[in-house]
Amino acid sequence: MLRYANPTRFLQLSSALVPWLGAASAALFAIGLYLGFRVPPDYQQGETVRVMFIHVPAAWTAMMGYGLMAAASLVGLVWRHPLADTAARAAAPLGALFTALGLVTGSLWGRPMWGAWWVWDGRLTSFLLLEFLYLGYIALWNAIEDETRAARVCAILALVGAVNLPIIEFSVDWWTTLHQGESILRKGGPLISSVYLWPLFTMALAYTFLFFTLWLLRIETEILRRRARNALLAEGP
Amino acid sequence: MSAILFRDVRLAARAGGSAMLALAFFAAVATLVPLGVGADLRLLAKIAPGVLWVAAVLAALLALDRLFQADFEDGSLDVVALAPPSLEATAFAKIAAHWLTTGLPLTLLSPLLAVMFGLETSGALFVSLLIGTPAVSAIGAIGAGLTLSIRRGGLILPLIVLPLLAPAVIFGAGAAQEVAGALPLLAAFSLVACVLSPFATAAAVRLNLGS
Amino acid sequence: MSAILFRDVRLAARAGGSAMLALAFFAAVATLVPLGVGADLRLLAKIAPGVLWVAAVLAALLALDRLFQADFEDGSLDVVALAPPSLEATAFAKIAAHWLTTGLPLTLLSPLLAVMFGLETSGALFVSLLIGTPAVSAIGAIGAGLTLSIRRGGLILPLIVLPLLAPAVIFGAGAAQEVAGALPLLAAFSLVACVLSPFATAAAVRLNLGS
Amino acid sequence: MLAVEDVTGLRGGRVLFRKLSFTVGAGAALALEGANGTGKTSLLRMLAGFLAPAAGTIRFGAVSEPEERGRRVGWLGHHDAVKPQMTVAETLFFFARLHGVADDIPGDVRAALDAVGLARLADLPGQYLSAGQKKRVALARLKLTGRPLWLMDEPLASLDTAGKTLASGLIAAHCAGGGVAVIATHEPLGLDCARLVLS
Amino acid sequence: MLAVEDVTGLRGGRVLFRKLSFTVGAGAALALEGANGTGKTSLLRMLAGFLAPAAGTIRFGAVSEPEERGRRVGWLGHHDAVKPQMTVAETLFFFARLHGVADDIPGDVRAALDAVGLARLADLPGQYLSAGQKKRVALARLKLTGRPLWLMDEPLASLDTAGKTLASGLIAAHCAGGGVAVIATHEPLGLDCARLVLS
Ligand code: HEM
Ligand SMILES: Nc1ncnc2c1ncn2[C@@H]1O[C@H](COP(=O)(O)OP(=O)(O)OP(=O)(O)O)[C@@H](O)[C@H]1O
Ligand SMILES: Nc1ncnc2c1ncn2[C@@H]1O[C@H](COP(=O)(O)OP(=O)(O)OP(=O)(O)O)[C@@H](O)[C@H]1O
Ligand SMILES: [Mg+2]
Ligand SMILES: [Mg+2]
Repeated sequence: MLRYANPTRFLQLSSALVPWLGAASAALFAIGLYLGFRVPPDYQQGETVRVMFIHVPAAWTAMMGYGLMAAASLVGLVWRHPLADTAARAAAPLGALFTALGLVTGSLWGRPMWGAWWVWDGRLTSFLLLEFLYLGYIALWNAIEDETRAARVCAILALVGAVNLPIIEFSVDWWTTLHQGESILRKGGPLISSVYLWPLFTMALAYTFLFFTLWLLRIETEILRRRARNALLAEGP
Repeated sequence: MSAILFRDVRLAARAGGSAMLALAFFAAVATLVPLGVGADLRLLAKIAPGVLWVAAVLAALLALDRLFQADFEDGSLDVVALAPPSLEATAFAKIAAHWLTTGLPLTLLSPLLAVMFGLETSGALFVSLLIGTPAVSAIGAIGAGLTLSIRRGGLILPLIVLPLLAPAVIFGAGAAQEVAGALPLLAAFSLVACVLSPFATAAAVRLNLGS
Repeated sequence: MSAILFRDVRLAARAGGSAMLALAFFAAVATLVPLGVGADLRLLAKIAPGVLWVAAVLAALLALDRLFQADFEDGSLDVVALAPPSLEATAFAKIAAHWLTTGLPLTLLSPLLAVMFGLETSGALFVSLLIGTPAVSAIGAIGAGLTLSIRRGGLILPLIVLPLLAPAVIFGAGAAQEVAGALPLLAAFSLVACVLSPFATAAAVRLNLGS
Repeated sequence: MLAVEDVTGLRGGRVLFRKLSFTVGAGAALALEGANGTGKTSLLRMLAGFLAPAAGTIRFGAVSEPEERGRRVGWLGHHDAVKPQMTVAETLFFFARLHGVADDIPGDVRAALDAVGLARLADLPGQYLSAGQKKRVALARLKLTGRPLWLMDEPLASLDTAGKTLASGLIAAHCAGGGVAVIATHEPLGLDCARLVLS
Repeated sequence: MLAVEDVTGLRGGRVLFRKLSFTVGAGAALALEGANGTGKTSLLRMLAGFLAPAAGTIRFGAVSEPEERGRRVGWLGHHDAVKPQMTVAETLFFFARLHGVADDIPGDVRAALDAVGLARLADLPGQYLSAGQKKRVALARLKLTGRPLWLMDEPLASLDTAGKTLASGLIAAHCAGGGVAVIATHEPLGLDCARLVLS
């Protein structure tokens, strides 16, 4: 693992991986979407059940993104490794994007299901707060020009925010909840029919691969950008 | 004068600038309210116009305290005051830049928040914010000018400005709820504020430069 | 360490300091909301705990952004960081001073505002503020430490801090409405925040001094 | 020509100087000296029109009205008017536009940067500049905005030896072009000019 | 004794100085010189422990751990650490208490104020002080807090002639008492000390 913490090695590895990951993601999306349109409409939800295949993986990926960002931040803070800093920074906009996607698709789904675009239910609200955490992280990073300092400062924020995440989830437990409870990843097996489960898992895998593809790409660009800047500064004043 | 307008908008739009942040603050405050008040959508819809107006005023206020102070502290204001545009013109440019980077984005975001608060129609809220937020920037600028040389201006500012803004909130929230007569009053208030403020602001800044 | 506590409390209590102003801001926001929402006393009583909690958080936030920044800009922070008390102790003293000059006065003022909002009993609100506002100061201090070196930190700070304060608002407003279980949760959250914050804050300040 | 007549300066109820009179002719510079706290900065702010003297008149050419007088002033204060978030070039460009400097602004900015030896830092944000580099930006601004009356508060502080020579050269060139300069300083300016010592 | 070994300084990815080594013995002062932007301020911040050097070690006496080293540093930076709302006496009193200066704090504060010639201004709020007066307050603080290693960034800037003499005298007295001083400066210090020129 540490071998690849060297930026040059990382660039080699990542440029070898990215095409495969990207292709796999595209293929999985094709399969997942095909399966998603093939499944019969739900007896309660009708055709709108298909939103699930876009919405649920987006929400999962968004939360996974925060976990990865916090983990990278921890590594950057403790072992002072610039690559981890870069990785954390690169994850934030992606996380914000997937969170936004989850919010939008959920909202589109909510209109037919609940009769309202938005309700102040526990899960929705804590997901919205996750979006704010991402945005605060990005804003803070952009506001500090010195990159190493920005990385450390933002790492502290990411970790403090990570502590807050379970609290947010938990604190809204006693709120009236309209949103679906744990119905898939629960003890004792999923509650939904396996007809829907397969497309869902395919899509989840597709989203995850997409996330990693974009993540690696962003890290690559960031490394190259930094190199170009340093070259500029080295000849500079 | 347009040089100041462009510079201020540019500084605000830049990373870490106020435009994006005022938006985020507006949204965050709006989110805290349901957390505190509870999830009852009917109740929320009832208080939404008022709460959103108050949140908009606070968000605009928060971006205000550096309106002149940053320039004052790094010495730019001295140089700007000696430049060809009169201080009145400078004040007007700064008010316009502040509105373009706070009031306008907040207004544009409001329909989304209106939906989240369960408001049926957001048109009235949108119009009331569009017409009313310039008054917030204009009156806020007077406060920013007055508190210029005070380090803790950030706190005195709201104190000076909030009472002056009470009419904007009353008429604004009224207009958002389509109370008859509120909209014309709001427009009149906003117009008067925008016309008079550059003069008051310039006078306040001039006073503070003599220190 | 007590030197810092005393100095900060003194600066805040002085004319133009944050203590009086946070109070005034709290009162002003609490006044604006009825102006915006309308005079229906039953409605107001319903939303009072939530709105007052949100107002208290915002008032405390407002005083936060200069917690370290003023000392940073005039060079005091460099000297304080080199003084015998560890940065953790300094952070703790500053959090305590902030609470004594904002959270505590707000709490003491709350029964009055409760009456104005038509609340029957203000005891629960009072207790919830007393127990919950230290968390606001503590978590806010982390944000203030993180945004220390940013000139336009005034707006980034709330964006960072508000999501972290969501639990305080939820439990706090819950406790004020005597929801079962909310008060212990609030107390636990507050305790954890107060214990952990000095370390995170000191780490953030230390980082920012390297510039 | 700058003419100061019977000017009295008050600060917080305390008299700093009483009935001060002097003139500085076109093409001349005046070094303002005196111990700390004798009122050099205060006097400069009066000349610029920021502060009103308690008594007396100040005229520059035919103009005595403070606001009007200010329009002829090039100001270099204790603070350098360098924005942390703007690059050096942006800062100068902004001031050039604001002052209505004609024609070829980018060219003028480049020339001014060359003149103070900052050409290579044009794209660095202000917050990364060292103390002396900021002062150089302020000097470039002064040159760029082309005002006839330069008021300078300790222009040599935090400049290195080359920088001090450069600043003196700029002032000399300004005066040679018919400009007037009043310079509060604690260091020898390296100029052949009149001195006024406050006490 | 301050010992710097093979220290490399980076700012924003650019090397300011590479493998710098020097020692300053007890009772000695070192004048840090060099053109604007060569890294004097940055080096001082490394010595104080605010900034980590990219490579190399810094020791003061037996201490190399940055935090611990900082506890021995008396700091006088570009900014004077004078609070606008606190009076001069309050400012010094606060720093004395914070540094755990023993015994008779009011007496010590008075003595320090006398030493920098500010006795008359003890009750003036910081915001009314002139640039040189603020610098004198900072000098008084330095004397008052009695740290063995003084790190000073352009201590003579904006001081009048008497003030410069006074500052040199304070530094000389500090060194005579066995203290160490490193002083970034663009002006002659009027001290008999070693010089290090960055470039
Ligand atoms: C804006 C509105 C919505 C938001 C922000 C939202 C957010 C989320 C989040 C964060 C998750 C992941 C939860 C987890 O795994 O811990 C999730 C999962 C899910 N959502 Fe939504 N959602 C919204 C609307 C809806 C609607 C309208 C429905 C359907 C009626 C729905 C059905 C589901 C289902 C079935 C899951 C999977 C549950 C599981 O984890 O087992 N969501 N949503
Ligand atoms: N409001 C006030 N109340 C009392 N004294 C004041 C007030 N404002 C300024 N002063 C005093 O006015 C004097 C003039 O200050 P000024 O900044 O003009 O001095 P200066 O000659 O520029 O000094 P330096 O060489 O240190 O820059 C100082 O002694 C200062 O203490
Ligand atoms: N984040 C950064 N990115 C690029 N360059 C930087 C950054 N921070 C500082 N610098 C540069 O580092 C150099 C060192 O600055 P420093 O303040 O140490 O200089 P100095 O020797 O104290 O100069 P002066 O005599 O003008 O005070 C400057 O040239 C500055 O432009
Ligand atoms: Mg002066
Ligand atoms: Mg320096």
